Amino acid sequence: MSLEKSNSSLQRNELKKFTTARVGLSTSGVSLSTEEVLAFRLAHARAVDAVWVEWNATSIQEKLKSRGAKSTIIESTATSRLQYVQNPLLGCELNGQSIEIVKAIKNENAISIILADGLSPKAVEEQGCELITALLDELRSIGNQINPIFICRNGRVAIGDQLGEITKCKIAIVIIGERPGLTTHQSLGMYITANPSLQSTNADRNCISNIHQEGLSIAQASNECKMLIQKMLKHNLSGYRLNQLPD
Amino acid sequence: MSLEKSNSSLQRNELKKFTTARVGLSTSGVSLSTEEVLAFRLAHARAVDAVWVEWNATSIQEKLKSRGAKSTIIESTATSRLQYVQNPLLGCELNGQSIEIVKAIKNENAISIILADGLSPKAVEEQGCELITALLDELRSIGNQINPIFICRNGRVAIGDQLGEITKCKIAIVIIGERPGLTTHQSLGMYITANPSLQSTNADRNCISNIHQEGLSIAQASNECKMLIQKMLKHNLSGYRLNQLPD
Amino acid sequence: MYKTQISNHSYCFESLRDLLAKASPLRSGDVLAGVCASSYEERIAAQLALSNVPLKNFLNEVVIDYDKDDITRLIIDTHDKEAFATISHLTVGGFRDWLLSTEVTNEIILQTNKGITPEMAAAVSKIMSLQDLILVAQKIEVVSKFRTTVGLKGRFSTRLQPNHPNDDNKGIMASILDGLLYGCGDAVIGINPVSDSEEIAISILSMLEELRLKFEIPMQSCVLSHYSLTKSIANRAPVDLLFQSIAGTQKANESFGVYLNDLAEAQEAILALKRNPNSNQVFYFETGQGTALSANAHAMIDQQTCEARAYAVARKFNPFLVNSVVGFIGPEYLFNGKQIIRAGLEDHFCGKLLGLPMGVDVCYTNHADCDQDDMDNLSTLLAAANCNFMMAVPGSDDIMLQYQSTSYNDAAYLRKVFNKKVAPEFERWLEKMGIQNKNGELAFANEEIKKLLNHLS
Amino acid sequence: MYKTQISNHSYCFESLRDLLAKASPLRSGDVLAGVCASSYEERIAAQLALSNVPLKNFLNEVVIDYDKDDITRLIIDTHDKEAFATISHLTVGGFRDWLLSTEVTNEIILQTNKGITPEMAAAVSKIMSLQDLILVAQKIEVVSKFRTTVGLKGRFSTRLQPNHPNDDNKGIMASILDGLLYGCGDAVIGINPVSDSEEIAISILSMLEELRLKFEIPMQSCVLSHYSLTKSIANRAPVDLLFQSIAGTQKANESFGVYLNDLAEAQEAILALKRNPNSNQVFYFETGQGTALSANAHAMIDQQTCEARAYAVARKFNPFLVNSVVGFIGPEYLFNGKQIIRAGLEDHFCGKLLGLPMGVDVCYTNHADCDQDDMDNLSTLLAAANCNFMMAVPGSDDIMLQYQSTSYNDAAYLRKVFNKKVAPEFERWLEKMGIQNKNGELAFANEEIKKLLNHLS
Ligand code: B12
Ligand code: B12
Repeated sequence: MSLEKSNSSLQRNELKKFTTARVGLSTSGVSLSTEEVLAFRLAHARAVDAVWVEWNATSIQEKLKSRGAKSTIIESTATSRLQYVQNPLLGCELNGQSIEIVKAIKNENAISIILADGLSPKAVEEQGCELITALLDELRSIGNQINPIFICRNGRVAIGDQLGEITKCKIAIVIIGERPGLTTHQSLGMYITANPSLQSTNADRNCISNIHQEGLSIAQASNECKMLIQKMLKHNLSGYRLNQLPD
Repeated sequence: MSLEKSNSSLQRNELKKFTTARVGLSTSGVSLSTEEVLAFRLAHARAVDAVWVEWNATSIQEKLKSRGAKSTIIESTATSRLQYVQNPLLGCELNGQSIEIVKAIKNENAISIILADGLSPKAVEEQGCELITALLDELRSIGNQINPIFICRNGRVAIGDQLGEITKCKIAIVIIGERPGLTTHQSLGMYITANPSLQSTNADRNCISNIHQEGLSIAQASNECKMLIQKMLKHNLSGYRLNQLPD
Repeated sequence: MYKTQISNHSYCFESLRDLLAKASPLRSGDVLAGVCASSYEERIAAQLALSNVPLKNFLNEVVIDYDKDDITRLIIDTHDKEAFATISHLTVGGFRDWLLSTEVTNEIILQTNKGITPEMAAAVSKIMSLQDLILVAQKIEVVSKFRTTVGLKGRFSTRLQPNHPNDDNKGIMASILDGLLYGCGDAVIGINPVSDSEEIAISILSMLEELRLKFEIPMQSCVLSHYSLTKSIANRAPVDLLFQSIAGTQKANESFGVYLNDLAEAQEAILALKRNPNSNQVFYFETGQGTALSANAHAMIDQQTCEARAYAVARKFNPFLVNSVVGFIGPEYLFNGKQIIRAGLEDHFCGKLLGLPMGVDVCYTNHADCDQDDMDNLSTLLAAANCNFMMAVPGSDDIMLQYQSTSYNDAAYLRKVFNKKVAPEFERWLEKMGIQNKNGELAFANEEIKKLLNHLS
Repeated sequence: MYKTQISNHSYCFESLRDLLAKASPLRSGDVLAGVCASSYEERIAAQLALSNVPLKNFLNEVVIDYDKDDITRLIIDTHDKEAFATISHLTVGGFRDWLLSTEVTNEIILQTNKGITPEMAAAVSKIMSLQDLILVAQKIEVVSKFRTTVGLKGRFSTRLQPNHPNDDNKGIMASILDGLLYGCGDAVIGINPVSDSEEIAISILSMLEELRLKFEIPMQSCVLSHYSLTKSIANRAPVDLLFQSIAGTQKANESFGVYLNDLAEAQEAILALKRNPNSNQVFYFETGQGTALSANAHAMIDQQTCEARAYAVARKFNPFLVNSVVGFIGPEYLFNGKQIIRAGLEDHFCGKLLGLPMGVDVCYTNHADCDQDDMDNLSTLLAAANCNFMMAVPGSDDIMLQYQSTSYNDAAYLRKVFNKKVAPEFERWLEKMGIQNKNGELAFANEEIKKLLNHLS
């Protein structure tokens, strides 16, 4: 930011122009005004609801199909949202049927893209297909084969590791609904792991986060993802150790 | 208490001699010592458990039988302890079957004794039969007929009102497990209502409470109960209005 | 009919009573009564609608009919239009902002409070956060006087509650002495007799009077019998204070044997004894969310609004102490620590806002989902909010009422963490006795104290 | 093998690790890990057994093998026998009594803390009540220094957290200016960049440096990137503080890309910049119960003991700030407000007891059973406990990390209710700028403030 001087004087409430953060709020005494407090509570009620939405995987599959992308639906071992939220490990494991589905797609040099509901199913429903389309466009230049998209219900980031272990794919990209906030429930995260396996930890992956209208654009995100993957393929590495290397 | 002077000087921890209350506790700084704190927590764990015990009504019936008292088992509409605790109104109503049982015992001038688990089933199991025996002894001199004892599962004090409405009895005595405390779970309460009916409220009854080893003795309690009932019969009244009258 | 539109869902609330209930933070009693909101969003919708209701509306739309309920009549008939003028232009939401604003000081609130009805207080408390309830209550100073002065800023008093399961006088005295050694009892030494016998009440009061006179303790005593009993022993016993439990509907009070006229008569009888040297305050009231519902007399009003309405009864009789016994009845009304904590802060706030000398019995029963941590929590928050007084029960365990409340040690903890002192008259006495030094530190054993302990031997 | 006999039931605990886990107050993470007590009575039995364990035992029986875990080695190898001498005769229960006793002052605790291991701290905290955690923490004063002095009694600082979902510099600056107008930011102005690009981190730090120099603000700044990134930009950017998240087992740290040697190297690099005029403290650490378990690296240790072990890592590097982000991850570790509140007070207590300058991020996510009332609650209790600092997030809503923390207004509320001031250097600056008057009251708009706002336009 270049901090040019100017004589126009700003009011506190005009700070809102620069950010979606809750700045310049109206107050009474040191406290927030009733209006702000109730607006906050309403946002909270709605963010809480966003966590518990059961998503519609087949409608996502159809959307993807209409955009020309093949996909297959898989599931973690968490059988309900409540289980999913209370026991993260369940969301890191494929259920029996899904393991079979995935086994059929073994493909050593491919890139796997997993689209998981995560903590905000709505984020994926509302933005997921667009991100996938943009990403597929970007990845074309890389040359590696791309597996059909895995649409994963009640999935966590680490489910990509098991999928990698089975398919032996080169790269796993988990696109996941980040936990919903008060200001948006649309945020997506991308977690990218090279040579994903059950030995992978978070230190072995990279992350691109806050993909939504007020955050990182879909175009930027997919472009960054491509560049990361290129670097990963070059060094056959991802995560913490990759970051230590010069670009 | 006569407060005779004496030169023997008492230590704080000797206060324990006079009461079961937690007096003269050991401390560190202004706080209770670890020993006291943990003893308290253990007592709490056990008092909590006492609430949730499912009692054995038939074993009480047998005990009463062995003491020569006839009884019959009835139930409120609360079907579990959890329902009972969360919704007190359920404990104030007889279930369908019990209504039929009670209907068969219509008896206008009689005294009904209801033995209910209340919030401490164990209190009734451990002390109930003894109290009933003592009470029956005392009541003999009154002359009114006494219905078979109603052993009532998941009952509240007000269930005596419905029972009164149906049986048209003159007096209902509800003997009930008072909520368990940290120091005892054995405390019983007696709630006595003249002309009990669905119109009765707490203002219309009298109460004798804290019947247990460290509190009111069973002998005292049953004697007080008799005297109360005599007064009730004399004035055809109980509760608040009865108390306004001279003895 | 009140409405809020949220996205494309429109929420309707049929009456002010309905709106108040649906705007209430979640609690089990309102669920039991079937009056609460059916979702979190509906609750906030109700709060939004409520925040737009002008305070004036509360004078026209009552929650129980004027004809059917003497508390409604009391509220409407004693409403002070002049005091109300300051806030008459505000909505409920504006009222919250007004209370929080820096310009609105203790003095202004005290001048306004006769213009505030219980329902207005309940309404604004429903849209306030925990922090608001603390911040506003902290600035309100309601002082009451008997032999001690209770409620001064920087002070924190206790009711010593030395109950015994058989009303044994020595047992009661043992608890009292232990409590005095912790500096407790400056609000009142109040005993709940197990029995409802007049003789026992007289004997307890006489024992306390002897103690008071012998050691020249600036204190007042009380038996928590039914007020009708206390009234009837007034000329045979040293009665300082008249106790009664009250609730927020006429029907609930009747189930307690409480009638407004009778309360007034009893008050006259006690005032005639002229035992309060410093004011006309002779009442000690207890209340608590859920009492009306527990008597099935809540008239579909939510329990917190009922509670605030009980304060109208209290306010009429200019009490020395009012105490919300917040977790006393059980989980059917306040399910767990969270609900008890919020309710305690609401009651304290509403009571103070209405001008009452509020204390809170921070407590729970063994059938509730609650433990000592929740009690430490609420008592600490209330101390931050300048609560006038709390209970002091030996080791937190009331062996007669069978529940857990704050202890002698809790009181000492709160005084230490918040650097608070007991009532000034009592402070001087504690120092004189050597129970406490000039820094307010307790001395658990010394020569003077032995005198006190010898009282028992 | 440890044992407690209760009536005719005998409870056995196979190891100190098992005993610690079973003695832990109920929390969802320990349930998930399968390490917690199976009933309330078993939990108390474990607490009873634990209270009888001599502190000495903790030096012989470790919770993860010395050979397998570098934190265990750190704890054992750096244990200060001399400092330990004061408490070496005590059991865990005796240690609690010792901490609560009037004679044990801040000075004594500070002299002893290098003799206290994380497991001892965790153990004693498990048998302490909420009130104990507050009372002891309140007396411990851990002061740390950079351009401001943080942790003095009567003071309360904040980390301004002006995150933006696209790392937009103007967006970040807007939040910073708003926060400064509330007197926030005296602990640190710390930004979590969304991106892990070095350029963005440098750009943010440069912008903060410009602000600091232009307005002569006594402040320090930080980007909360991975420490390896921060280290690598050290000679291209004005790096005040080195940030890193840490956990309580070697394996968990490795999953974070954290190695003790690398941390030490990074520390050297930042110390070489010599930007801290007042001390060698250049680290800002974050921790939180559940992190080890979330990496499946908890080694069957309960989450609170793991948390305390993370403090061993922090302590080694003499940090300027340590922050437990208590409700950050979610309900799988701390289910609801009650669990978050207790955990926050435990972490604060354990950290301080181990000699760390502790702050707490009082926070929750939208998948937890928690709301603003719980946050008001915990922040108020922590202020009573003399917590060094908390977060200050615009309107409580972190629009990038997607969770709710304490706000600018919360900070102002706490300063008001507890009559606390910001760090002394920052206080003088606020007064100079006219943001705050001599009484510590905020002036939300005046001429001087416009200068600051103009920085953005
Ligand atoms: C809880 C309780 C209350 C609650 C009752 C609400 C509820 N839903 O539970 C509240 C706070 C409203 C209450 C009020 C009063 N109570 Co009360 N209460 C108790 C307590 C602590 C526990 C009762 C219990 O466990 N019952 C067992 C459960 C399973 O039964 P329940 O059907 O759920 O509960 C009913 C009864 O408890 C009844 N009840 C409660 N108190 C009283 C008092 C009297 C006189 C009567 C007739 C009925 C009654 O109301 C409940 C709902 O119907 C007892 C002490 C004890 N250790 O038992 C004192 C106790 C029974 N109460 C007592 C008193 C004095 C009162 C008051 C008269 C005080 C006053 N001055 O206003 C008032 C008014 C009572 C009335 N007429 O309704 C005395 C009775 C003394 C006596 N021998 O007569 C006791 C023994 C405590 C004491 N020593 O002070 N009480
Ligand atoms: C929760 C969270 C954490 C938790 C994760 C524990 C858990 N069980 O959830 C904790 C506190 C441990 C954490 C730690 C860190 N985090 Co983090 N975290 C988040 C957060 C707020 C939400 C993630 C989410 O919702 N995931 C979706 C759910 C459904 O997936 P999940 O499978 O349940 O969660 C997994 C991932 O979230 C993953 N994860 C979390 N953080 C990070 C960071 C990196 C680099 C990677 C690869 C993975 C990862 O760990 C979880 C368990 O496997 C995001 C911000 C956001 N808005 O999303 C930042 C975020 C992802 N984290 C971030 C960072 C920098 C870190 C740290 C590296 C900080 C540090 N300096 O140490 C550490 C270490 C991460 C690691 N290697 O493990 C950055 C990533 C920036 C980037 N572009 O690389 C983000 C975007 C926040 C930020 N801008 O600062 N984090």
